[in-house]
Amino acid sequence: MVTKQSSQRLETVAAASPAIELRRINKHFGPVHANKDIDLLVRRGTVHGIVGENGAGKSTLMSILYGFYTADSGEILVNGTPHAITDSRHALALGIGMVHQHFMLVENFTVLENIVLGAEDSRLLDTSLRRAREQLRALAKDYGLEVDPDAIIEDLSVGQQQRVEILKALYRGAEILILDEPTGVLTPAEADHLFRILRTLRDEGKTIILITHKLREIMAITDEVSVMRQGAMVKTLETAQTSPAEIAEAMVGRRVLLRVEKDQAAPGKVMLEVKNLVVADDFKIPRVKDVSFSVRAGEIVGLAGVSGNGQSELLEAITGMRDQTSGTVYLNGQPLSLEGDDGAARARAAGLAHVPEDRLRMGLVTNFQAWENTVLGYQDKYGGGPGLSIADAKAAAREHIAKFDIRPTNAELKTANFSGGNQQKIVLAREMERDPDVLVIGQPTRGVDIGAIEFIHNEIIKMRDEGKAILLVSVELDEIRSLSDRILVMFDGHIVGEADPATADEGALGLLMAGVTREGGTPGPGTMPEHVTPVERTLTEFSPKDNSSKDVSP
Amino acid sequence: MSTRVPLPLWVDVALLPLLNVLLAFIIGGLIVLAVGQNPLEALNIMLTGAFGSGRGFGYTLYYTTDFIFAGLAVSLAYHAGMFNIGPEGQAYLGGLGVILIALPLNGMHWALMFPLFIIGGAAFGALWALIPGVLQAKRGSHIVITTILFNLIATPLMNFIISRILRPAGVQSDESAPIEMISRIPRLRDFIPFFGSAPANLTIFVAIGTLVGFYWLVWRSKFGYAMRALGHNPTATRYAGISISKMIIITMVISGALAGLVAVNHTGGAAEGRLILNFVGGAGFVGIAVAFMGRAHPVGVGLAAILFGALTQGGLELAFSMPSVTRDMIVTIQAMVILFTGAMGDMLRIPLERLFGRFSSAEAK
Amino acid sequence: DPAVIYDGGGKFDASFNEAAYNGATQWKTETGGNFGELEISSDAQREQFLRQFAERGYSPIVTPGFNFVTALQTVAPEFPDTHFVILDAVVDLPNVRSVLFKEQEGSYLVGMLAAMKSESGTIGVVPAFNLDLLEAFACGYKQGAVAVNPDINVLETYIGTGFDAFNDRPRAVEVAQSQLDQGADVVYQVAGGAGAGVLQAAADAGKFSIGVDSNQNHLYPGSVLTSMVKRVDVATYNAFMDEQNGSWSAGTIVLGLAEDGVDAAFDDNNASLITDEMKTAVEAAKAQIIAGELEVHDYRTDQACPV
Amino acid sequence: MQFFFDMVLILDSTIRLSIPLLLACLAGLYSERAGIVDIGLEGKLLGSAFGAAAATAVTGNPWIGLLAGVGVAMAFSGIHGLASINLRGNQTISGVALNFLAAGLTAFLGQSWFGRGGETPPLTGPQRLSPIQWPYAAELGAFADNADNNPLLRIPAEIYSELISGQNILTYFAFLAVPLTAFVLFRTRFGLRLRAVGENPKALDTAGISVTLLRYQALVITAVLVGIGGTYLSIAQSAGFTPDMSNGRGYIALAALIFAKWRPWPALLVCLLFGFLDALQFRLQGINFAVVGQVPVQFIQMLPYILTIILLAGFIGRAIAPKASGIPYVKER
Ligand SMILES: Nc1ncnc2c1ncn2[C@@H]1O[C@H](COP(=O)(O)OP(=O)(O)OP(=O)(O)O)[C@@H](O)[C@H]1O
Ligand SMILES: Nc1ncnc2c1ncn2[C@@H]1O[C@H](COP(=O)(O)OP(=O)(O)OP(=O)(O)O)[C@@H](O)[C@H]1O
Ligand SMILES: [Mg+2]
Ligand SMILES: [Mg+2]
Repeated sequence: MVTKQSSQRLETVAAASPAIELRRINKHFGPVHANKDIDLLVRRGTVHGIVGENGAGKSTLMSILYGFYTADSGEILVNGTPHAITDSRHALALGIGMVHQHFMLVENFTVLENIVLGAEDSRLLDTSLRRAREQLRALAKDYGLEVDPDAIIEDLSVGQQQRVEILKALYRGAEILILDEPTGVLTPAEADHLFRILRTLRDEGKTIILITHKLREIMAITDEVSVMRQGAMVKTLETAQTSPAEIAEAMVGRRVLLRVEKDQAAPGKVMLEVKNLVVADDFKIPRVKDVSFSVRAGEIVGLAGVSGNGQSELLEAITGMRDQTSGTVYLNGQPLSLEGDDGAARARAAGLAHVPEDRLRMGLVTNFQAWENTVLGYQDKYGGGPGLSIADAKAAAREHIAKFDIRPTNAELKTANFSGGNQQKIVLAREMERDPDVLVIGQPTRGVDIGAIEFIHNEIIKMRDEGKAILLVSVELDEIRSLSDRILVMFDGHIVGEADPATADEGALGLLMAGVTREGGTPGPGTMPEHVTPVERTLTEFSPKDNSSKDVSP
Repeated sequence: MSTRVPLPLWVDVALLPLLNVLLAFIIGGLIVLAVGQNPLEALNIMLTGAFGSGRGFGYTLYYTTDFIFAGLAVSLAYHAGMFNIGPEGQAYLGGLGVILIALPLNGMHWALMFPLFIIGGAAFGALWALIPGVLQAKRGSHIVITTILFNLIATPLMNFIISRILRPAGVQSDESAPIEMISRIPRLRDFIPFFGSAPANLTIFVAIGTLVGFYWLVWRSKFGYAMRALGHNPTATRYAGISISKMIIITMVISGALAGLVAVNHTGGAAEGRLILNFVGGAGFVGIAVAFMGRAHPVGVGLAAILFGALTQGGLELAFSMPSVTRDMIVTIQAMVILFTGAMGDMLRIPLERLFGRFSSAEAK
Repeated sequence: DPAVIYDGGGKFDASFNEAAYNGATQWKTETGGNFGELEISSDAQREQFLRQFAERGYSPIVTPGFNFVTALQTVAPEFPDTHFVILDAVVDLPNVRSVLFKEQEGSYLVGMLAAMKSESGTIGVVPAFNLDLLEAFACGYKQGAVAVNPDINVLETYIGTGFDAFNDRPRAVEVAQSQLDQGADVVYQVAGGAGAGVLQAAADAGKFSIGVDSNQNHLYPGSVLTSMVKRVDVATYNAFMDEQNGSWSAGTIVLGLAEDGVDAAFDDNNASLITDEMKTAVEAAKAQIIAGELEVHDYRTDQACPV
Repeated sequence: MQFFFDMVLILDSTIRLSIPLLLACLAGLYSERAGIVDIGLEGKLLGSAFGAAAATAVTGNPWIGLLAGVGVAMAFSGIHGLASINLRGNQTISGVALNFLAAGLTAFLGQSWFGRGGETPPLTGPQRLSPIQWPYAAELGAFADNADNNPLLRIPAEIYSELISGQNILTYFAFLAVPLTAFVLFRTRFGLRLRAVGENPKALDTAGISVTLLRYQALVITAVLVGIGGTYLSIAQSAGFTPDMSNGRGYIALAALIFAKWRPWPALLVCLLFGFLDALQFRLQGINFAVVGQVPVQFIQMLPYILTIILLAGFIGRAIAPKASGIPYVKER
């Protein structure tokens, strides 16, 4: 389906001169051959996508281009001239900027401080900051990259943190912008906004390299897409002339089902019930405000909402990770006592399993070997007395590795050395294989490649069909819609509505998530600043921490 | 471009540390040379002093015992993510625990006393670590400060207790009444005459047992699992349903108990057999070095403790035989050992990796 | 050969270890003989070193410091043919000579001098830490001062809490300073190596100080009023000499004023500070003490000071 | 009135007691803010105390002594840097090694150079860094001492003559170092990068700035400050070096640093507090208290530490260290 517009675009793309050319790049990490003879050509003024399974070598390749790693061999041409990029300073000087997969921000610094860091134009900070503040205002206006310059990074949502990363690159005058999985942690709305920004940048003649696992995004924004597999470059395709299925097959080496297939749910009795729950965050600000709902056996209830509206706190309270202010959680009809810092143990004992939203911070001890993480939370079940039965634990780990196709298959490998997708599978396997009554699951497929997503989704459905009650939280609206039997929408700490995934369309859900209830009332404090542009408005709509979510017109 | 090759295991665990110790001794040898003495002779004196005679070896073991306990105390807390700088004070208080049990029961056979000494020393050492533990768990007071302060409090406190309460009338030195010989932990020489007059006593076996127990506790028990999880990632620890505050307190208590066992070796041992002012004499601080050099692993701690025990004993022999080599030089040599085997352990790794890289790539071709 | 084992403070503690060293060195220069020496760095080493020397045939072995009592009680019986000397304590064994000093007597004299020199009516004493031996000095000092001036105010401030205090000279300066701030104009240091800081503080403030153990009058002439000398050197020298002459004897020797074991030091450095009147008073008291007419209480006997 | 005058003297003592702590504490602040844990402050204090006293004893010039003191601290920092920055060794153990090294080497060199058992010869007169008298200090002091004068005028006169005037030049420097540090840390480019490298060195590396260089720069400042602290101990506060004279001040400075949560102004407050409690303790020894009578001196001596713990547990709360401190920065190449 080549439209007129896109055919025009095709011509411009084909005519553009190369901004970046990589030739026969090789990189080893010890025995791992992460990049094998990679050739890549990125044309100026285009958006170039890179896709590949977890661990295919995408981040490595980009880190080489950015001077963070040094290639073992190979050549880098920037604007046609070969350069030996030895460090990031060099790359920056060549106009290459990078937004890393794991943000490179100093968390207790302000936005402004992060942006000037390393690019200060004066020895005195105040002077640098003043100039940066002006430039930032200009950048924000040009690209709709609104973010409070004096906010502390820790207090920002991931979406806003990402904006800071992009601003950082633009502030340094980047002409070539590398984004490594920028949307992995973004809500669809935030992602849409990001793409609008990227298009603006591209139209200005900047070159963008985009790594992502989401084919929808590849199709939506890229001009060309390169596929990597197991360290090698498989092929480069013109986006307009390919399909998600083709890309997926090139990536994984087999056909991938891009849709979830499931039967009608057969809900049983109420397994998880939450009554009048109030939860405050670390700063004692209430985040969950008098929430009540229930989940039945054999159904998946999706909790949708823009991140920052209390879903995380709700999840953490139910699972004993965070103290609740008031309210009660019932499991299988019994009230669950969650107070103290070992509440999670009682929740588990009562039959609740928990896949946390943030696997690195919460669900895994990355310094542990894989098998040790296999028993995390269930350590008391391995071995009778005070001793831990290592043989049992390893056996369980090997079972999980086989069943969930975790790679590498070595149960004694340090968890940090698994790719994110495989780390996620370690957590999933641990929680799902426990045969719990209730499964609370947050962001099940964050940063995971499409092959793994397919598998994970199928596993979740299988558990539902076995009669488990499942509460699902995800920022991926697609994921919520395709997996859930019922969708609850959270806004500003309240559940503001319920929707049927079969009937609810994306627009209506989006409105609910933005706090627009059917009665037309719009809960939530804050007023919209006067100078908002349409772009900024979309932004603020979906960023609750901006504290300005009023007056949203459809 | 040459790639780095992981070293074979034997190089990693044996050759590299050996080379590092060698390097430390070479620098130490230069110091000896600087005062006009023969470094090889000095080395010979140290080695024979530490290992060459039953008596010397007995002393080495005696010091080793102290360092094992203190080193394990630091190591245990380290696994839970805490830096216990307080073994010195905890060991000192341990002495009080031992003597408080010993004096009322004075005269009882040592075989019955020995376990009681262990309980007493461990309990009081634990007590002295309990408070910092509770303050960390409940109030967030940084364990490094509190354990430093508790060392500083232990000195005047014990000074008061020993000189004003425990010291019997008519005794001039600041020490408690002696424990009767029958009640003291016998020396090794009572069983094996080979050890001559050395003060090493049966406590060394407790130390060895503790090493094994430590391994089990940290890597084979549920408690150790929880402790290590806490050391790496407190959030994940809570996720695992483990009470962080409880873990902090219990870990500190065990850590303090380990430090308290130093007192069993001294106060309960046949050689001292009483509570003496300042008996710990810095062993707690050496424990920090031992723990980190031993990478908080019992095998490492055991080896590091022997190394330090031998350095202490061999160094004394050296000071004896070479009057121009003073005890300060021995401290300097110890510093070199800590530096090269501990902090700069990787200095020789890179050249070694190159070397092995060349070999293996040559083989490949 | 004879030998010395130095205690905690180390060989050059400017105090009794150093005095022992001086006595041994004097013997060495005079006789041309050799002696062995070692410094301990932990308690276990006392016994260890005693054995090392004894096993190698050293005799007599001098151990300065009461801390050696226990070690000596263990080791001495094992080597009946070796002679041992312990300073500052009694070990009742046939091959041990115990040498005690009446520190309280010497301190009494310097206490008198301090009280006579003081214009403010406040004087001070700075022990390293709360240790009986050091209290004996302080207590003798107080008795002497009170004898001269019953209304005198004697401040006593410890530098620290343990043996480390013997090294902490900066703190010694501050402790002395705090006494000077409180009006003291003569301060007596009983703190080995750290004590030099007390002398320094007094000199800086233009006030007076009193040295200890060896004659420290030369350190700040015009400021160091006198020193309470304790002849550890003589005790060491005598022990070495007796052995050489074959006149060695066991038993307890107590060295007080009468035996020249302790005294207040008068020399050119402090001549200008001491009036004839002061000197006469001190000489008189000394004579009384020697004659047994005046008894200076020893803190160590009952852990209490009468004044 | 008398109470007030006593207080001024106690504060004067407080200042002198806290200066070495403050300098060591600020020194530690730079290094730990840059992500390098420095338990070797104790050894650096001791080493530079020796360097300063030895050089002064030889040359007779305290300024050369100051240079030497800083030089020794520099050398120690160099070792620390080599071990923990280049070789990615364990920072704690490198610090412990420095403490051993200082304890051994100072006594050893002192003995072989000066033959006084590790002590340096006593320094006199111009060989020491002496207090600086401000204009009219003596006159105002005399005015304050005269009880006939107006008490309201005597108070400022006393403060001027006792507290403000008559301090050591290094004391003034130490106090100046606090605002300076606050300025450098929070108002300059260097400070921004320094704080960043202690929190997230990767952020700095990807911004094209050398983590290694920055950390060495921090260690150099650390060396200067702690070197001056050691110099203060041996040639300003006392008149010569004695082995082990630092006597745990490095550890206390470390505690103060954590107490102050790695911030310069609180560091000043905490060090002054430690100094004050100590100075007060000297005065309280041997005093008869109204209710309890004479308290054993050991308990008076514990008081500062117990009060510190109470303050810490009662009011200070959790101290969060710079995130990257203690972790060697490893970049795969
Ligand atoms: N720092 C490292 N040390 C050792 N090996 C590494 C390192 N970084 C990457 N690798 C290896 O290189 C391979 C490629 O990693 P890379 O991060 O480039 O994957 P990726 O394609 O970005 O994966 P993902 O989709 O998970 O981000 C990995 O499989 C891993 O084995
Ligand atoms: N120190 C290391 N040693 C070996 N391999 C490593 C190391 N660090 C990272 N890797 C490898 O790098 C690859 C990607 O790492 P990265 O941190 O980018 O994962 P991630 O982004 O969390 O993965 P994902 O994109 O799947 O969520 C993984 O294959 C992992 O195995
Ligand atoms: Mg990646
Ligand atoms: Mg990744």
